[in-house]
Amino acid sequence: MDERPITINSFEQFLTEGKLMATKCRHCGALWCPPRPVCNKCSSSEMEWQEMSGKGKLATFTIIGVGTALMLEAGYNRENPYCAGIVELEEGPKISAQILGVDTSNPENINIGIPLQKDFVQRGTFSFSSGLKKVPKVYLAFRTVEQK
Amino acid sequence: MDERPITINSFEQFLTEGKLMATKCRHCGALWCPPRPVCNKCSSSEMEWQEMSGKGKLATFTIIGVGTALMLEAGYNRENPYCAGIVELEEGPKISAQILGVDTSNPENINIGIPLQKDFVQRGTFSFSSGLKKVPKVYLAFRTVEQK
Amino acid sequence: MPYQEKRKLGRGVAMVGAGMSKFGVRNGLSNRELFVEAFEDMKASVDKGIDTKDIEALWVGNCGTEIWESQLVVAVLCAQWIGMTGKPATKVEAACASGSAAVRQGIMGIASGMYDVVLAGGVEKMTTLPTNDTTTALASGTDISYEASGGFTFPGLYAAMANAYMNEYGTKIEDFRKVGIKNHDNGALNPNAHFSASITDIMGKQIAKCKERGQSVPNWADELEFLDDPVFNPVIAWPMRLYDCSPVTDGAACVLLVAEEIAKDFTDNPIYIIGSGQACDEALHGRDTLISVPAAKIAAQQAYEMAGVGPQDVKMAEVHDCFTVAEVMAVADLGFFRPGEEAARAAGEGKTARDGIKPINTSGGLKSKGHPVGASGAAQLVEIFRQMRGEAGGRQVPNRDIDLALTHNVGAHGTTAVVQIYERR
Amino acid sequence: MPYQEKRKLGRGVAMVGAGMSKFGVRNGLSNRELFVEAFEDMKASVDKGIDTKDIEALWVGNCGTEIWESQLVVAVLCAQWIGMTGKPATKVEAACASGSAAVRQGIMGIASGMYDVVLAGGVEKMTTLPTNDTTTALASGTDISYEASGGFTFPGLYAAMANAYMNEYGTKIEDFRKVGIKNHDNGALNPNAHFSASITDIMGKQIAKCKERGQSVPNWADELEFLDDPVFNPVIAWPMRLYDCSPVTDGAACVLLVAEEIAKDFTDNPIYIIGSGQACDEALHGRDTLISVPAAKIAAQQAYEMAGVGPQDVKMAEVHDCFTVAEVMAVADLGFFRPGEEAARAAGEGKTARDGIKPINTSGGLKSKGHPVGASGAAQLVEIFRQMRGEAGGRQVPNRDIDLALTHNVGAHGTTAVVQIYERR
Ligand SMILES: [Zn+2]
Ligand SMILES: [Zn+2]
Repeated sequence: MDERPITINSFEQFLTEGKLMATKCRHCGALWCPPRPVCNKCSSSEMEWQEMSGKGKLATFTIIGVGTALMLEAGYNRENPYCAGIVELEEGPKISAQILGVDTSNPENINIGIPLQKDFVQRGTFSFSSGLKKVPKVYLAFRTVEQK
Repeated sequence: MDERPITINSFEQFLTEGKLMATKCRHCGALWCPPRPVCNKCSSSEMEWQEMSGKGKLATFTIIGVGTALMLEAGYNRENPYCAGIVELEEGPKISAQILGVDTSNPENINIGIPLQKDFVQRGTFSFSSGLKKVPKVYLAFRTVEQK
Repeated sequence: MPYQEKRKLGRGVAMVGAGMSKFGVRNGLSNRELFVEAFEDMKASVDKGIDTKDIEALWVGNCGTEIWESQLVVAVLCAQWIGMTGKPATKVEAACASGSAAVRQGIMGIASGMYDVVLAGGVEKMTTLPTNDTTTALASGTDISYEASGGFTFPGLYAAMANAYMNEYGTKIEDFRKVGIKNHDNGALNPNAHFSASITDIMGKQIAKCKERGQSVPNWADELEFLDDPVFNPVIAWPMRLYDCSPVTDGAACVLLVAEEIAKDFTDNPIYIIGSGQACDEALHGRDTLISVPAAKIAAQQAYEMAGVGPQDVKMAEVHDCFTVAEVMAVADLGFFRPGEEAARAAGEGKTARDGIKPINTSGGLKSKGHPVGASGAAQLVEIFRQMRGEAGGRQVPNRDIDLALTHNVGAHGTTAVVQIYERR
Repeated sequence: MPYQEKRKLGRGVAMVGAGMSKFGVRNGLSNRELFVEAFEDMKASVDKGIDTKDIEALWVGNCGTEIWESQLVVAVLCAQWIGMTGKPATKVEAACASGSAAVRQGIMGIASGMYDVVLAGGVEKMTTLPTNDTTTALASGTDISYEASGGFTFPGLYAAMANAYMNEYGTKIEDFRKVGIKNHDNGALNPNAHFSASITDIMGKQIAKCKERGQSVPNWADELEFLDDPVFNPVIAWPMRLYDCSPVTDGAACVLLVAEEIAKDFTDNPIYIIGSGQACDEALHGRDTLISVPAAKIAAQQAYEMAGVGPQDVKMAEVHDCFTVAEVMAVADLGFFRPGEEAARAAGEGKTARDGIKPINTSGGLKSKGHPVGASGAAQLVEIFRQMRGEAGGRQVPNRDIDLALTHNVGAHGTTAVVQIYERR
């Protein structure tokens, strides 16, 4: 069991290691992903890290042409829009992320409910703590999977 | 009498024309410099522009080595500090401005009460209204005058 | 929950004045100057007059002067500029619900016994930044670590809700667009609105522009066809297009609140605030539903309970239509219409028109009146004040005594909601 | 002024819990995470326990997450993170007085009858930016159009007041420096302080560093000689040097407020809030005086009147020493000492030491405990709570029953002030 502090910073550090982590309440068992330090169900702050499988399905989505600064820098624009979505993980929690592998020029053909698998996108750099050296910043994403 | 709207924008526009303007309450006669649209003495919003002579004296000051972004861009730093002061105008109101002509390396020799005269400093550009072309931005300053 | 029974005010609160600046792109005016404009308009609305020196405290709702003007302490600057130096002046931020949250602080200030006469309002200067920076500024209303990081913009989150709504209920994008058409029809009658223009007016202007430029003149059959034209109504965040979104607006609004027992000193026709609720919520992904705003339901329930009334008693309402889908969710969350087809079609069927069974956003709403984010909630009260007193001019709700009304103000994408209820006696 | 007679609460308010995060440079922690730390500390302080679900509303004082984290809605994020989703969560901004302004909203929330149990506090994450950007961020607390435009930084404005003070009264810079020495002595005993170190401790560390680096070892006769050394204590804004300024700090603090009649459900030893005042003021150049903070005088008068006590009744106080000169002005504005030499020398003469006649800033003050701007006001209440209950450990005021205490929190350079008075019965 990983003893990293239960912070957003740790969650981002896990992403750079290819791990999608939730926090699990030791008191009532509730799962929180994205992770948080206090259980919103039972108010306990006894939490531990738990890795998610990374499998889920699309709960809702949008196609964005006028994006955030981060996405503009990544080359997205009106002519090259991206998909942002909410993914329901197979373990239950929902999480926001960029959705890869969909045809953003035909949003009508993207279906809520399609299966997705975690993926990661590297953009820019950051350091986990001031003084530490900068590392590539990794963002969570999800990618469509071939349906059998 | 100038009919420009009583705004900070108009005040800045006057500065580019070399004028230090106050607003005068038509109801109670109170003078406001820097200008404001509502009289804080009598609550009237009947105000008119009135030009100040630009003569005054130093009410207090400081010498700043760690300056605002604007002053850093202008070349000021710990080795080349600047003087910011509050000037009491001969018409009564007090106003904040950079103080020129003082020896910033010997603050002990700068005396509260010394006579000052308005001056202007040009830094960067701005436009008075979106769509209008950019003009040099002029900041109010005061300069020491030779004491007879 | 033994400590959550009581939601009654120790003292009644009345609104005796209300005013707003012209909403729009207000070049050359800063936050405090916009607030002065609203304040002067408010003063003129107090039937028996108000001396500024009698106002004891000020709360100003505001989202982001820090971002748009690099300026903190906006409440203090507003206080200085309207002549309230020496009095307490506090900024209140609850994203796009900041304006109503400020009003709520004013209500508590009076109900607590600490003050008798207070001013509460909101202000936002938004047009200082280019579009891209404004998008990023508004995205700071989401959870930047957990929502914006995935690429979600603020319109994007509402678009995701719209998409989920249509997927769940099988409603059409046209249903949302009819909300916009209705609100522009109302805004055309509001001289303070950002767009004092109906969609038909806007179509006319676009045709004139095409003629002027010698371009081919579009031949739209009706408003819906115009709104379906990707050139004139481009996608912002699919399925939402430009005219599904409220504009980026500069503006201010404020109301004068006094203790119930002195209300008649200011006017013979005060409006009493009899219910007030507020709630916060999780990021969108953290909620059980994506097709409703749970915080608004909680806030509404609190307000209804405090007021002792229900949705059926409300004669008109100003609701938070930052995006067209938001009004569709609002009229269901407030209990006016059933979620799904009934709520989605209320605008198209005329039920929420000025002469409908439940007039919604007679001011033009955020969509047409404009959405200076920190001011919008306060501006809702301005419309309520005028409609309840029969002073709404050309957009006055016809043939109805508006003795009970409601405002519904949402912060960000539903992470806050404030609902308040007003009575004329 | 017929409507300004009453400043009495409709209902008594008690503080039954108080907590703070460790103050300092808190790498890797965001605002909401710092707030969780303060919240857990607060929970542990409630003698008979508190169930988070029983807390009805939250107010969070904060200056600039918008600037430091590009994040609005900090109050909502704090609510989510401590488990208060569904409750009203509102950010309150009054510059560096945001923390106490938030507490005031909580007081009104209870006194109004709307709530029985509320949480109020403050949080600031400041160490995300380099020094130059932090200077500019803090300058946004001034009037950017009319003060910062002339080159004034935030320390610069206090330096100008210090200069005017010395010019008026003939006092010396050493008088100010002794305030810093006293507050560091107190902070050395506070494990949550940013600098848990006296000036003597800091001198020792500097000497050790010089030895380590093989540099010549300074030979200061005493603390004043160290503070006069331009290498180790450089000028920030003349006449103020580094150790005249409070540090840039990350931190959070909060208090649990309840209606007086239920206070004993939470503890047998509640602290009652019996006076509260707040006022705003003009930019520095717009005031009649440059050597006092008029808003603090107004706020103090309101608080004293509401509490029915005077300066002589106050057994200890936490005052706003963002800069050493600020404490000198504060002890005069509050009526503890006469303005001029008496106020300036109070620290040097031991009058404001822990065992002096009027202990001031036993926590270490903003100077040594640290100054996370939006949290500082709330952290003052944490110290008051502990001292009044005899729980301040090594820094407990000796041999005195602290049954009446005061907090004094200034926003920006005196454009806001909040003064509050506390009683143990
Ligand atoms: Zn749990
Ligand atoms: Zn006047």
